Amino acid sequence: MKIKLFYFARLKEALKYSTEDLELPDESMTVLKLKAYLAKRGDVWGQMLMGKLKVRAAINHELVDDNAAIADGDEVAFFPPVTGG
Amino acid sequence: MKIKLFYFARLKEALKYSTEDLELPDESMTVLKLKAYLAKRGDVWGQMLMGKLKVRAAINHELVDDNAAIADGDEVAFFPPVTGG
Amino acid sequence: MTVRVQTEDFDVGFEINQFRKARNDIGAIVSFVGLVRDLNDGDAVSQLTLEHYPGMTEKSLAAIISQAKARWNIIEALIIHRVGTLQPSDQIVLVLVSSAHRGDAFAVCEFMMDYLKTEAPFWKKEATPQGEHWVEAKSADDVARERWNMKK
Amino acid sequence: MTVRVQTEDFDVGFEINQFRKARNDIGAIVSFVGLVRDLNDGDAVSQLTLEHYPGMTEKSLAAIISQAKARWNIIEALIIHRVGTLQPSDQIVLVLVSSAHRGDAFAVCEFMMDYLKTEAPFWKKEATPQGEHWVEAKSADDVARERWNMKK
Repeated sequence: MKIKLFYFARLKEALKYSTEDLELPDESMTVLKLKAYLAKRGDVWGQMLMGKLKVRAAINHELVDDNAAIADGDEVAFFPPVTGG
Repeated sequence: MKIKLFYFARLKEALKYSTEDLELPDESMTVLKLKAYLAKRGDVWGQMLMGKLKVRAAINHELVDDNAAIADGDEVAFFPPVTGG
Repeated sequence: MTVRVQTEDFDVGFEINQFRKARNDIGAIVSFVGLVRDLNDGDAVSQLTLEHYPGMTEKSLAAIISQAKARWNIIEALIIHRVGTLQPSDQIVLVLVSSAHRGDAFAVCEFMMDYLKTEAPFWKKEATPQGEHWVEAKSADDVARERWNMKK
Repeated sequence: MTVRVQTEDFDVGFEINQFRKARNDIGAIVSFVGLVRDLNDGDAVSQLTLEHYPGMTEKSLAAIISQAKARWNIIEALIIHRVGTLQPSDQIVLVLVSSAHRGDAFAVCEFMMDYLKTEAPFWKKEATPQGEHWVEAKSADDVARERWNMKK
């Protein structure tokens, strides 16, 4: 399946990615599995996505938790806890 | 003793007084005694000050209750519950 | 800490900018504006006249601000209350509060309105198709005020 | 019910007048303005940059308004949130709420700010004499938000 990924704030800076299109194996995918998949790209990916920092995720613009299922065509975003207002 | 009296809103309209200077017998005076004194002036005074309507009083610009003592030179005001804001 | 009783209208944006000009450590500004409604307790209101007790009014509004300052951390507070004759949708009152953090500004703005409604010597007279009448005080306003005696 | 994400500044007085023009049954308008403070967690702040997630931002702010409308009686609500680079004392966010009576307007304005602080995808980066850093989320904001789940 194909998904679109976005990174924001501290994650975007550290990963040096703001967005990417990703093709994933056609099997059941969750936010946590996706994090683990991306963490294999290297140290900084592991630190940012599976480390001590709190990471929030959104699927198609809705905040979700680690167990949320990801489907073909989804827009998935990773970012730190929000600090607006 | 001499006091200055003010009436506001519904009371002012009904009593047809907005302010007056009043000379009172030199004895201990309270808000309640003053109301009873003024009520003797006639029907409308009794109705407005000792009737069913809630009447608030202030001495020298401070809200007070019926037992508050009135002294020579005081400014005393009678008015309905406030409705600003 | 400013109190103004006036017939003229006010501009909330202007007053907010006055607060902002004075210092750079403000994190939150909360405003309350009370307006003339065209319907009150079922009566169509064409006009509202506000009477007050000059001298006591300013003193009671200043006392409300003092109580708020003793209880919460705020930077600045302003109350503007209009008197005279107003039309539906006209602005009646402004309570403006600035603080470092939003919790204090929200609490103080609401506290000041609840106290103003029950302590400041203003009286409203409404003009309706059935004639003019004085607005009755609402027990809900006493209840709103009493909450602040219970809260920490 | 309007949501705007913009780099431009806003004028609270202007927005209040837009609310007032539309109808005559508004009794209360409460506004919250968040400002850039020159000091945050002990650091001198010379500049603040706000990043957001276009698309999700507007959706989450609209969802906050929907939740408020389902729970309280309000007439109109507006959220303006600025993005880009701001200086101390600059306005960051406006939440404006109108209602017939003040209790609802106060509650909704504070509710919307508490939700915005914890749900809307904005991130702040501060410039200080020690360099730039991302602002950390505050647990106090989570606590403020949780209050609304407990209150009736």
